[in-house]
Amino acid sequence: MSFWRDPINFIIEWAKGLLASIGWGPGWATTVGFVIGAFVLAAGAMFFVVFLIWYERKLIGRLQDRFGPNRLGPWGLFQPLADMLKIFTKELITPNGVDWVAYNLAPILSVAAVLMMWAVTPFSKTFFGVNISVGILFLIAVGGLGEVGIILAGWGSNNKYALVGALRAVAQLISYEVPFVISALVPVMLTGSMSLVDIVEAQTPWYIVVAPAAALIFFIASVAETGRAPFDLAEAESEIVAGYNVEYSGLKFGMFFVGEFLHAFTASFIFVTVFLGGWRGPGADQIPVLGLVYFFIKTFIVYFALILFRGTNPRFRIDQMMELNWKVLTPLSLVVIMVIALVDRLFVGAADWQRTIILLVANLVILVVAERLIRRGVKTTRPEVGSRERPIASPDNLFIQPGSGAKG
Amino acid sequence: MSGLQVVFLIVAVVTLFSGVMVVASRKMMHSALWLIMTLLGVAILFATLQAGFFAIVQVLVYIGAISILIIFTLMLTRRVMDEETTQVIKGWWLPALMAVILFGLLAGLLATWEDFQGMLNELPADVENLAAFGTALVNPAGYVIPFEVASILLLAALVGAIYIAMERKEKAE
Amino acid sequence: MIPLSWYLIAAAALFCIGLFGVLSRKNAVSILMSVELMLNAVNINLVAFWHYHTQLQGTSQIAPQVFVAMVFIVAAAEVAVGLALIISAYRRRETPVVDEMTLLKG
Amino acid sequence: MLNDWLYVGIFALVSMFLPAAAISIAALLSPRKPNSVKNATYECGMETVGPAWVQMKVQYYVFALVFLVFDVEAVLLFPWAVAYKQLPLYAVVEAILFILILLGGLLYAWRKGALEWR
Repeated sequence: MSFWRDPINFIIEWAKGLLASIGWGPGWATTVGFVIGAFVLAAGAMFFVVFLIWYERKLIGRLQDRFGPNRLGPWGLFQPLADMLKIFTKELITPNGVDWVAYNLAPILSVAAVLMMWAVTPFSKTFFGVNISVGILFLIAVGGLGEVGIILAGWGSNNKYALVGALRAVAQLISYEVPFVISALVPVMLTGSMSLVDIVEAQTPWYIVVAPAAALIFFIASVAETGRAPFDLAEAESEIVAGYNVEYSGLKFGMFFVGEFLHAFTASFIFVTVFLGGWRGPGADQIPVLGLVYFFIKTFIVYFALILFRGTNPRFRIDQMMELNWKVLTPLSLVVIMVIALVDRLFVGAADWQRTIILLVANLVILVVAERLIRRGVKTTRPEVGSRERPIASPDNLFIQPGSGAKG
Repeated sequence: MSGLQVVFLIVAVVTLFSGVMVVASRKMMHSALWLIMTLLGVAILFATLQAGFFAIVQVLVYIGAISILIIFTLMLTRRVMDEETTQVIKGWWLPALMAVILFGLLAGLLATWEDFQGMLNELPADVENLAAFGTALVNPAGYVIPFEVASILLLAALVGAIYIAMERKEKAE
Repeated sequence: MIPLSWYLIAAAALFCIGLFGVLSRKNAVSILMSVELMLNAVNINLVAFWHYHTQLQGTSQIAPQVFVAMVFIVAAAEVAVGLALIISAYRRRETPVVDEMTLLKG
Repeated sequence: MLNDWLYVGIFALVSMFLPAAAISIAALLSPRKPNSVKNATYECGMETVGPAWVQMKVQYYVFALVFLVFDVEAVLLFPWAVAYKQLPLYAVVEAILFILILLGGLLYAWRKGALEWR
């Protein structure tokens, strides 16, 4: 194994040899290796956030016809560092009556839940934290720990707005977990394994080609799972004070944001791993480091799409969001599972490319039919514009009298 | 004592302690949070038994769904939140005595079993054969009846719970 | 490696803790939580026996796995309906405390 | 196999430790001048009224309930999905029946109006 083909694994093997040569037993050497590996990966992820924040602010700035950060360093590249210094030295206010353990555990848990997703993702053919046989289920389960973190934040900070925000956020997250889990069944079915390494290796045509409907549902649901625009109504900064994190300050508040930015990036590389072929690309099998490059290029393309999604869509209303989930995505994902299972089984004798085309056509038919049905449903249920009394900021109702009918 | 045994002891102690706190906490919310801790400990115990699938399912179903459902219910039922007084019945020592006696009986009974001291060795890596499990679930010679009955049970739970929980709303309309 | 007995004792202890909770707590929600503890104790036993018998037979044993999965499903159904009943009873009686949910007493 | 779980456990501990360490460092670096106004519960500048608890809608419970049921369903389907490639047609149909029964539950909830946000 040469250094240039696979530098990361080369260093790992070298370090293992070093530990063995100073007389450590294999058990301890593995454990120490694990600790160092986990530290490097997790710390790398956390420092990566600094870059992500710059990237996103710059891009969002461009989308909104602004410059974004552009004073500190080349293209404003050092701006997040300055922000980090500032947030590190801000006072950490602990309000009265908080539940100390819950209050302090919540920001830690919300970052840890995202970081743990890095443990099972294959970044290249030879570079991954660990290959557990239930990888894709692990990703979903760890996301559930983030919800516990949100509940801890909302309840622990002894504030009714925080509590309401937390419950709303959790209701949103668990709702969108349903289509997320069900559409994750499709790659498992096509691969015959839950291990993410196997799922990447099995994608001879990428699964987005085989099952675009499942990929679309998975993408929308994972954007909603990150809890950012247009699904960010639990913490809509421009409309309400904040959500579950209203009582937090300084770095504890910052940790929620670190978790959010990291989750957006993590969601995009999970999408890449599951549906866009992960590290696969020309030559990546022979030269693993090339796979790493492909992986990050694909991830940044999806991340770019995610930021575009954020920057160009207006925020959902909560009833619209719940309707989108329960009345569109969930039934659709169940139908997709059934159709793919049936079609793939009926054409079991066909060649691979024929099955790919058949599945693709089946998926597209589902999407078209669903689109028609949704259009019909929306037409019949949309209320007439102007049928209700609407709150307009006119001089008459600037001072709202009780019972005047001008309420939102 | 091997490393795995140390891990087991720590996890078991933490799990049992949180279990005690579930039944001993005064605030209902603390009780629910300790329950999450217990469930996590049980998940780690599953992982030490190399049942990776069930460890993850434990986190997914119990922590991700059931405990959140319990917490939502706590938010819906008001008096539990401000009730700071005792949460146990007056003659609580009787159940305590019963529990201790039952534990003694169970431990004594188990100790007479010949395989009680059997060692659990590390299994080969691919032994948790999920494909075989999945095949058995839909195999008519295997467990297809429990599989379909499970879906009917879930359907019944869904319909029943929605009917019960939303009943008053319907009367009001 | 860990003896089977450790798991069985831990599960028995967890079961007894749950039993104590069921018998002694006033609040219906915490009775349900104690039932969860007992179900978890059962699952620990099942998974431990799965491991033990898989080790003895050399192949993965299906029956314990199916049983564990069924326990998960039953637990989910039980929690769903139980909590719905508690919510419904709370609406009528304004209390989640079991002793006060008496329809027949004066 | 156990080594894999060891790594997952270590990674979980490390990923808890790193944010905790960052917050501890920030707590050392930051000033600490509490006063009663600063520490008061934030309610948009108003005086805090009542306990930090509000009556929740039953809607939250219903969403969590439907989520629980479909989560458990997906968990049963995952082993089936792993085995899917080796299954005969009737086994696939059985799983589809399983999904259809639960789809019926979803339709009931829809009809009942449980999926509306009010």
